[in-house]
Formats: sequence, C-alpha cells, structure tokens
Amino acid sequence: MHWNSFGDFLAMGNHGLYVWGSLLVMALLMVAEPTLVLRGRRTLVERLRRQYRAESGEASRSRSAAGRRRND
Amino acid sequence: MSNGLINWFKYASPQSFYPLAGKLIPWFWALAALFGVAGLSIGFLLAPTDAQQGEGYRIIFLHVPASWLSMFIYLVMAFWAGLGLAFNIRLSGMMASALAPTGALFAFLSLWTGALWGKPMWGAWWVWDARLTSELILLFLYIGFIALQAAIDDPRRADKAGAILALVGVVNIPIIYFSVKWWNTLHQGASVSLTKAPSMAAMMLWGMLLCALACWMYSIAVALMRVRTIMLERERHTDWVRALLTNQE
Amino acid sequence: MLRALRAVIGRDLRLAMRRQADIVAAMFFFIIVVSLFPLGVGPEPDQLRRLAPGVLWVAALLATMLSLPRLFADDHRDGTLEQLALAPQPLGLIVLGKVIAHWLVAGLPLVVLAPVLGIQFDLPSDALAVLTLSLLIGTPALSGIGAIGAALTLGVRGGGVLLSLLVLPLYIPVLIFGAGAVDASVSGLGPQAHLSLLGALALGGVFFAPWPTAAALRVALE
Amino acid sequence: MLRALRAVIGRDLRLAMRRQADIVAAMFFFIIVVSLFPLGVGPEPDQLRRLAPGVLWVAALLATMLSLPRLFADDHRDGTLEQLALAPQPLGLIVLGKVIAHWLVAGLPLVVLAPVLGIQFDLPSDALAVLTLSLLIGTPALSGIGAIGAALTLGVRGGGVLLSLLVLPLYIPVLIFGAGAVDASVSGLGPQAHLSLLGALALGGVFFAPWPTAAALRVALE
Amino acid sequence: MLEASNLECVRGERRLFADLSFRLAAGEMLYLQGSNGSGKTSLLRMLCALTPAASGDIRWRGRAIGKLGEEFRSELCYLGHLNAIKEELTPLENLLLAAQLAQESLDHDAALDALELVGLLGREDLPCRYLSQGQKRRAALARLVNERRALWVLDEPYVALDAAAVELVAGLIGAHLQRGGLAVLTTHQAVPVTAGTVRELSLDGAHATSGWG
Amino acid sequence: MLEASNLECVRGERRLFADLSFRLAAGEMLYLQGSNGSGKTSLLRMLCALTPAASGDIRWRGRAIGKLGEEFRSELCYLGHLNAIKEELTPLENLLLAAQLAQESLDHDAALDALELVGLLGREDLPCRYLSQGQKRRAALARLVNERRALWVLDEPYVALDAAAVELVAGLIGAHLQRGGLAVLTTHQAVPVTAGTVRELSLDGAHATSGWG
Ligand code: HEM
Ligand SMILES: Nc1ncnc2c1ncn2[C@@H]1O[C@H](COP(=O)(O)OP(=O)(O)OP(=O)(O)O)[C@@H](O)[C@H]1O
Ligand SMILES: Nc1ncnc2c1ncn2[C@@H]1O[C@H](COP(=O)(O)OP(=O)(O)OP(=O)(O)O)[C@@H](O)[C@H]1O
Ligand SMILES: [Mg+2]
Ligand SMILES: [Mg+2]
Repeated sequence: MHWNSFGDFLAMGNHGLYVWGSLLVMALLMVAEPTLVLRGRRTLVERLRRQYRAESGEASRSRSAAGRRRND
Repeated sequence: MSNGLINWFKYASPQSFYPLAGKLIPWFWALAALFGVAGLSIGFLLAPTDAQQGEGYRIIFLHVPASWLSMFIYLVMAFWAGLGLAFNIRLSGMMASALAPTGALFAFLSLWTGALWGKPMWGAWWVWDARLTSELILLFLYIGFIALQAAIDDPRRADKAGAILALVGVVNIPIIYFSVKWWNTLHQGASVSLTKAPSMAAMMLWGMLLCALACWMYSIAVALMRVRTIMLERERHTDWVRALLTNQE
Repeated sequence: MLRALRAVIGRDLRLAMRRQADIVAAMFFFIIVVSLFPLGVGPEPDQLRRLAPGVLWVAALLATMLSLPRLFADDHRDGTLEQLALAPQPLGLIVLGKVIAHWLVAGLPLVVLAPVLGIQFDLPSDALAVLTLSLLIGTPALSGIGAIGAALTLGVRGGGVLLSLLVLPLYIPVLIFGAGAVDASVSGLGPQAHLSLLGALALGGVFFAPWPTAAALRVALE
Repeated sequence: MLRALRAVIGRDLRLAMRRQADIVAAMFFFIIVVSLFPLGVGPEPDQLRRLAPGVLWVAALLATMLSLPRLFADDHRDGTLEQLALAPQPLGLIVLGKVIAHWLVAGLPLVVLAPVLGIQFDLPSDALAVLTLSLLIGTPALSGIGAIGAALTLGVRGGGVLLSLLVLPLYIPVLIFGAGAVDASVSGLGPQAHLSLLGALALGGVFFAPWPTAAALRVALE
Repeated sequence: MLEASNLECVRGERRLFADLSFRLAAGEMLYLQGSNGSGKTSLLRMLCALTPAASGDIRWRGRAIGKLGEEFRSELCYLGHLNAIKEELTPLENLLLAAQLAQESLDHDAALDALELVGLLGREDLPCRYLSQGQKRRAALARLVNERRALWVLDEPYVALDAAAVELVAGLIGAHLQRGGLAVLTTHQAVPVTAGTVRELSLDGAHATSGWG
Repeated sequence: MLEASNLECVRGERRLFADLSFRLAAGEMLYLQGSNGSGKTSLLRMLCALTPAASGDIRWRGRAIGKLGEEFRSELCYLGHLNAIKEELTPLENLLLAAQLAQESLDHDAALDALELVGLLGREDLPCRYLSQGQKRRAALARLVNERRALWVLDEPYVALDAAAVELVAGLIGAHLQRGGLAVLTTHQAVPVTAGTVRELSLDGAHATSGWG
C-alpha cells in the first residue's frame, strides 16, 4: 500500500480536487448512461405493450370509436 | 459458402441476436466491474507517486482509457456502418447507432479529465493544442452523427446517411492519434506503442491497461443494452417482438 | 393583440422544437466558429485573451445571420406568408412575434453559452459577466435588424448572400458597442456607456424594426 | 463523359450568372467578415498582422460554408435532382461537375480577393503569395468536402445549421494546414510541407468526395 | 358585397386583361375561367389586396379594399396555388395553428373531425412531409371545414385531389354559399358546386387583351 | 418490356400495396389509378429505381432494373409532381439544358418549335419565375415533344393545365405509344389518350392492404 493515511489519500498531494473531480464525474456518467438506457428501454416496452393491447382490441372497436367522437 | 459465414448471417438477424445479447450482457458487466476494481486499486492505492507530476498524475488512469476508447469506438462504429452500407445488414446500422452515444460519452470524459489534469499541470483548463482540438473535433463528429440520425425519421435512411458520415469522418482518427507527432505540442506523446517498449513504470502501465479493459467491457455492455432497445423500437411491427413483449409479463 | 402575438411566437417555437436540431445546432455553430479562431490564429493564451471579445461577438453575429434567411423564406415558399399577410392582425405585430421567437431560438442560446466559451479563452470573470450581459442586450437587436434584411431579400435572386451584404453593415454598430463594452471593462473604463447605447439599439431593433420589415414583406408578396 | 461534365458545369455556371448577386455577394461576405475583425479586436497593426492568416482562412471557410446549403437544395426542391439522378451518367460525375462549378463561383473569387485583403492587414509580400497559393489549393477541398455535408443534410430537419455542424469538423484540417502554411512562411520555416498536405486534401476532396456525396444524394431521394 | 370595376392587370410589359367588372352578392360564387396564363391567379391576388391593380378598383361592402385593411382581411379566406402548410408539422397542428392565426377558436375535437372529413384520420399525427400530393392539398383544404368568414377566394382548389375529394370540397363550397357566403374560384376541371348561384366569368373572352400594353 | 412482379410498398409503418404485378409491352400504356395516398407516386418512383421496393422485383427487357443502372436510365424519362424547371432560367434554357443532361442533341430551332407547340412562344425568354402555374407545367412538358426514350413515367402530367393543353399532352403520349414507346401515367382527371393500348391498374382494389405491416 502506497498511502500513509486516508487524509493523504483524499488530498492526493494537493491535487485532490482535480483527481476526485475526474473520478467522480467519470463514475457518475458511467452509472448514468446505463441507467438512462434502462429507463428508455422500460418506457419503450411499456409503450409497445400498450400499443399491442390497443391494437388487438381495436380491430373490432375502431369504427364505433370514431363514431363516438363525432357525436360528442 | 462456408459454415462460418452462414452462422454469421444467422446471428446478424435481430431476432436471434436479441436473446444472445441478453445473455452476454451480464458477463460483460461482471468483467467490467472486475477489471475496474483491479485497475483502480492498482492505480489509486498501489502505484507509486510520479516523479514529475506528483499525485496529480493519477488522472492518467481515467484519462487515457477514456481517450483510447473514444477513438476506438469511433473506428468500430465506422466499421459497423460500412458493413451495413455494403451488405445491407439491418443489425449493423443498429450497432452503429448504439455505439455513438457511448463514444460521445468517452470523448467528453477525455476532455473533462484532460481539462482537470491540465489545470494543475499546465496552469490552464484548455489550450488550443492539436491533440486537444482534434479530440474536440471527435466529440463534434459524434454529435454530428447523432444529430444527423435524429434528424431523419426513417431509420433505414438514417442508417445510410449516418454510415456515410461515419466513414468520411474516419480520417479524423489518425489525425488525433498522430497529432502529437506531427505538431510539437504541450500534450504528451504516446508512451504505449506496439513498436517501442513501454516507457513507463510497469505498475502504472498495468493500472492503465486494466482500466482501459474495464472501459472496453463497459462499452460493450452498454452498447449491447442499447442495441436491444433499438431493436425493439425498430422491429416493433414484427411478430417476434410482439410475441416477446406480449408473452413474457 | 397579445393573443395574436403569443400565437405567432408559439407557432414559431413549435416549429423550432419540431426541428430540434435547429436550436442545438445553432449553438454548436457558435461553438465551432469560436473554436476555429485559435486554430487559425495560434494558441498563445495572451493573444487569445485579447481576441476573445471580438471573436465571440463576431461569432454571435455570424450565428444569428446564418439563421436569418429561414426567418421568412420557409413561410414564403409554402404560402404561409400570404396567409400571415392576410391575417386580421397588423403584419408588424406578427413580425414582432417572429422576431421574438427568432431571438429565443437563435439568440438566447448564444448568451447562455458565451461564459463557457469565454473560459476557454481564459477571460477574467468580470469580463465574462460583461460579455454575457452585452450579448443579452445585443442579440435582440441582431434579430430585429436581421428581420429587415431577411424581408428585403425575400424571393430575390441570390438572397442568402445578399442578405448578409445588407445586414452586416447594420450589425456593425452592435458589434462595436458590444465588443467595446467588454474591452472597456477589461481596461477598467467601465462598460456602462457602451451597454446603454447597446440597449438603445436593442429597443430600436425589436420595437421599431418590425414595421419596415412588414412593409418589405408586403412588397415581396406583390 | 467529359461532355456530360461540361454540361453540368455549364448549367450551374449559367444559373450562377443569372443570379449574379451570388458571386458578387459571396465576395462581399468574405470582405465584410475580414473587415469586421479589426472592428471587434482593435486596430494595433502588429497584432493584426499576426491575426491575418487565421482570419482570412476562417473567413474563406465561412464564406464557402454559407453557400453550401444551396448546392443541392434548389435542385432538390424543384425536382431537378431527381432528373439528375435519373440521367444516364453516373451521379458521382454529375456531383463532380457541381463541385467544380461551386468552386468556380464560391472559391475562386476568394482566391482572387485574398491578396488585396492581405495588404490591408499589412502582410509581407511573400506571405501574401503563400496565402493566395494556400487558398488556391485549399478552397477546392472546401467545396468537395462541403458537398458531402450538403448531400447528407438534404431535406433533413434543421438542414442549414446541421450542415455546418457536420462540415466544420471536416474543414478543420484544411484550416490548420492552410493557415499553418502562411504562418510557416512568415516564421521562415517554408510552407512546402503544409502546402503539399493541403494538396492531398484537395485531391481527396475533389475526386474522392463526389462518390460518398452521390451515395448520400441517392439516400436523400429514396 | 364584392364589386370590381374596370380592373386592369399588367404583368411585366403585358396587359393581361382590362376593363373587367363584376359584382358578387351574398350566396353567389364567381367561377373564373381562362386558359393558362390568362391572369386568373393575378386577379384573385388583386381581390385579396395582395397585389395592387394597374387601374380600376375593388370594393367590399361598398368600400375600397385598399382602405379597409384589417377589416377586410378578417372577412377573407384565401387559398392559393401553394398549400400554406408546414411540412414539419402534422395536419392537426397545421390546422390548429392556421385557426389561431386567423383568430378563430377551433378546439382539438373539431379539428380532428375536420381532418376525418377530408380523409386524413389516421394521418393526423404524421408530419405533412410524408403525405402524398393530394393528401397535402387535403390538409390545406381542411381549413375550409370550419371556415365561417364571408369571402372565400380559392385558386384551383381541386388540383391533385381525387374524385371523392373534389366532391367533398364542392360540397363545402356549396354549404358556404347557402350560409350566405361568397366565393371566387378558378379551376380547369369541372366545378360540381350545386348550391348557390354560380356566375361565370372568362378571362379569355372580351376582357382579354393580347399583345403589348 | 417492363415487368413488375409481387411488388410491395411500405412507407413508414404502413403497407400501401403488396403483391402487385403487371407487364407492359411496346406501344402500351399503364394508366395507374387510385385515391389520394394510395401509393401511385411511390410506385412510379420504384419503377424509376429511385426508391427500392420493400419486396418484389422490376425488370426491364428481362433484367432487374437495380442491376441495369445507367443502361436503364438512358431509356427512361420521368416527370414527377415537381416540374424540374429552374425558376431563374427561361423556358428555352430549361429545355436545352434538360436535353443536354439527358445527352440528347436538341438544336435551338427544335427547342423553339417545341415551346411553340406547348404554347409558350412569346414567353421563351421570360424567366420561369414569372410564368403562371400552368405555364410552368407546360415548360416542363415541353421536354416530351422531342423525347424519344422508350419508357415515359408521368406523374399527374395534367395538373394545372387547361383543357387545350391536356389534349396536347395526350396527343404527345399517343404519338409516343404509336412509335412503340411505353408509358406509365397517373392522373385524377380523364385520360384522353386515344392511340396505343391503355391498360388500367387500380391501387384501390385487390392489391391495397390497409393497417400495419
Ligand atoms: C482536454 C484536454 C486533453 C485531451 C482532449 C487529451 C486527449 C488525449 C488523447 C486523445 C489521448 C490518447 C492518445 C494516445 O494514447 O496517444 C491522450 C493520452 C494521454 N494524455 Fe491527454 N488529453 C488532454 C489533456 C491532458 C493533460 C493535461 C495531460 C497531462 C499533463 C495529458 C496526458 C496524457 C497522457 C500521459 C496520455 C497517455 C499517452 C500514452 O501513454 O499513450 N492529457 N490524451
Ligand atoms: N414580368 C412579366 N413579363 C411578362 N409577362 C409576365 C410577367 N410576369 C407575369 N407575366 C405573365 O402574366 C401571366 C400571369 O398569369 P396568372 O398566373 O395570373 O395566370 P393564371 O390564369 O392563374 O394561369 P394558370 O391557369 O396557369 O394558373 C402569365 O401569362 C405570365 O406569363
Ligand atoms: N413515414 C410514413 N408513415 C406513414 N405513412 C407514410 C409515411 N410516408 C408516406 N406515407 C404514406 O404513404 C403514402 C404515399 O403515397 P403516394 O405519394 O405514393 O400517393 P399517391 O397515390 O401518389 O397520392 P396522390 O394522388 O395524392 O399523389 C401516403 O398515403 C402517405 O400518407
Ligand atoms: Mg393560376
Ligand atoms: Mg402522387
């Protein structure tokens, strides 16, 4: 182990701000990216499921739906 | 036709690639975590202080992998794009689109870590040096690629247009890589190369390589995740997606 | 009156949102032009610092100018402009709405970006503040004045470049006061005088320019 | 083959002549941008001399870029592009013709003007010669590379600005070598190395770029 | 209501027509005929005060339209050769924005109904760029469905439309006339407008002057 | 000569038609019908190899047009919804340049004759910007007068034309068919082509598929 104390480790020879700034941002973005991808995937899957459900039910109902909107 | 080629085409169809990718993703995550922990502990806990730069040099374990990956991902992206253009394989266009954001991320990280390194070492966040500038251009190329694809609604057209741009932009990669050689600049030259023996301490080298491997595995994992999403989106009218999403609740 | 104004602004903003790329890419154009200069001129920080206000202002001016030809051309081509001219509101009001929308889309992003780019040129922080302020005041003037040029060159042969020919001379006062304000603050003279002149230009650009613009549009439609 | 090339060039030149304004105004744009800088930056001759190559090159680049959106957009809008794509010649050849015509209209005038403007910046005469030469070699590359961007953004949302986003990164090497050549000659290093790299870019831009451009056009027409 | 007297139209150095006069009352339609280039579009643009006439004057409710300005424009609906729809926007957005600009209130459902009527239901959310030529024209014509302004000036509205759509638009015009509206229309096809009074005016006939002005 | 088999057209997420096949021999004309948005323009562009078909193939003299490339294009004359004339140039210049690009030789006098035929004499030196809508279309159609390439693909050529001009264009197509040419044509108006054999094909009928692909 190279470090004498945890304080030294954090200080990074007076360059702590730069080193930890780099590491933090890098880690943050590398966590954020897969999270965003996962979230995008989840919303897409939900949207598609909804769409499929609507379509399978719609074939029979589409006429009347259009008609209903005309009336109100 | 050889057996290998047939297999290749089989996996090039989204339908069979989708589950395969799903199975591979956890493995790449595991590898990324493994290499990452190893690389970072070597880099931040074990590696000795640099004689000239003090402890600030430890940014190298972040900066260099990010820089390498930003260039490498562009090459891979261009390769997929070219393949798609030449053979009209649906998968390759999707792969190219999936890689672009990750590449842009690494280009940004290279700039960010570089800037944070530059302030203590050079006394400036930014200098208009050839390497820095060309890395900035690389970021612009990624953004241009993403913007171009986003501006075209028809995915097939978007793939083709993006592919042409990616292939034309490849010329920038050698410029970035060799910029330090061609212009004398502030930025460090390559200290790892295939021809020369590495000019840095073995410990540092190992840390850097492990971190780079971690980033590499990370890129593959994220790209695979993203390509699966893109596949669902683009193939939403095919039966296999419909079956997939309506069956597994 | 205000409803009509809001309708026009809303419509143009919606179009800009639909194109998305427009806003983002206008900003990137600004960034890229600013970044080109150090490449062409060389990297000495001291020289760059002295260049910064001029370069940023010229880039802002060019970025605005680049988006001008489309201000009315799209509407002209697809016949919307005729409809606007036939709308019950005064055409000047509609133009005012379009100018405001143009500023929101093409001017405001530049203001937001300027400090970040200023850092790249190593500007001191009070100069940065003045730079941003001068852009905030000056860019509306650019949109307003630009609209006159855009209307005058509408449907005219070689419009795009003719437009810059017409508009750039009118932009020069804005450029001089804008860059001058930053220079004055750097050299300790205080930017107030420049900024208030800039403010006068902006008021004129936004509230006076729409009327000649409207007249020019009617001529273009004849 | 050559006849077809000549037909395309002739047609584009005739259109440019008919618009006249185009050529004249491209030159004026160049002049005005170059003249704006001293206004934004301040008048010290020494500083201006050092700025000159960079400013002139950046201005040339912007002037070229400004004329790019119309390279194919007009033909696309009025249906001529479809006719070109259906012509019996290879589309790449037609694009080559259009690139050459574009250079004659938008590039060559800049080359002719550059020495005059260089004098305004008090450049020594050998630097002037190198500047002109570098522009003569470099501007065809700008036209060729620009054509790719113009084709890729054809009919795409937010085309004009997206175009500059795509094209400027590709222009940067041209800018670096071009301004670098002038710098090198001023500092006594000799501009040959830069000029020959520029030449390579120009050859690539003119003879290689038309093919990806043609591919992009076919994609745009789909 | 609409009255034109001694109109003259000069384009470049060519006089297209001169001494043209007509009157149009409520519920009447003027069907303007004439071969290509005879000046129909030019006349319609004069009626909208977009182009000034070389001589003669045009009155609306007895007052010169040049003087009326906004008052006249708020009673006028013009549809030219160009569709005036934004290719980036969807038919629905185009319709709503057009209504907003004309300071009419049109709610979402009414707009959807109008689009259904012109056969664009199912495409209401597709950017107009993707529509076929005829569908674009339909998107432009959807404005007419809820249009209640008094004077309609329509320049070849039937272009690119299929037979069903032509019937439909003719029906819209007919209904407008029956509500007491006025319409001026040109077309090279048949005009299947059955309601209201149709007056015909041909620019090829007496008013046409050929040769140089 | 021209043969299409099992063509399928998908636009966005919509399948416009599928399983469309036809054959066209020398001297025959295909009159393509269909309501707005049924895919006529899309089909014509496929026939010109501008857009790839989703599936199916198109053959010209027995060979796939995708493979033929320039050989096919040199036998093809396409006229779309857009006029492909330059507004800055005069009709005469437009005509001469179009011929040059198609690598045909057309001399000045022949061009003037063609313009006279389409009724643009006296306007041959006026920039097309000033022409009326119908005159612009005529300027575009003037290309057909001396056109000897085998396959004409015409997308609504009659739009904006007056009755006399429609007759004229129909006559040109008839003459082309009698010379042994082929033509594919769409229009929502009547087709007064009398010479040659006219085959009709409707996209509204059997081939149309609605809903999601
Ligand atoms: C925003 C600023 C910076 C950017 C865009 C940048 C970009 C790059 C790139 C693209 C590479 C990889 C290319 C190669 O391996 O040869 C790289 C490597 C490297 N950079 Fe930077 N850099 C920046 C700032 C810095 C700073 C301030 C330092 C240190 C003072 C630095 C030190 C290094 C080192 C040591 C390497 C590894 C070279 C090697 O071993 O191959 N960089 N940088
Ligand atoms: N500058 C000019 N010099 C000479 N003639 C001109 C000029 N500008 C326009 N014209 C002529 O004026 C006429 C304009 O006609 P307009 O557009 O009103 O015709 P139209 O009746 O609507 O025809 P179409 O049925 O084709 O739409 C055309 O014949 C055109 O050639
Ligand atoms: N991205 C898309 N998504 C959904 N539908 C689309 C898309 N792009 C085009 N379409 C549809 O494809 C069809 C294109 O039709 P096309 O232009 O071939 O029609 P057409 O038969 O020529 O009609 P017209 O008679 O109006 O000219 C239209 O119905 C249009 O709405
Ligand atoms: Mg007309
Ligand atoms: Mg069509």
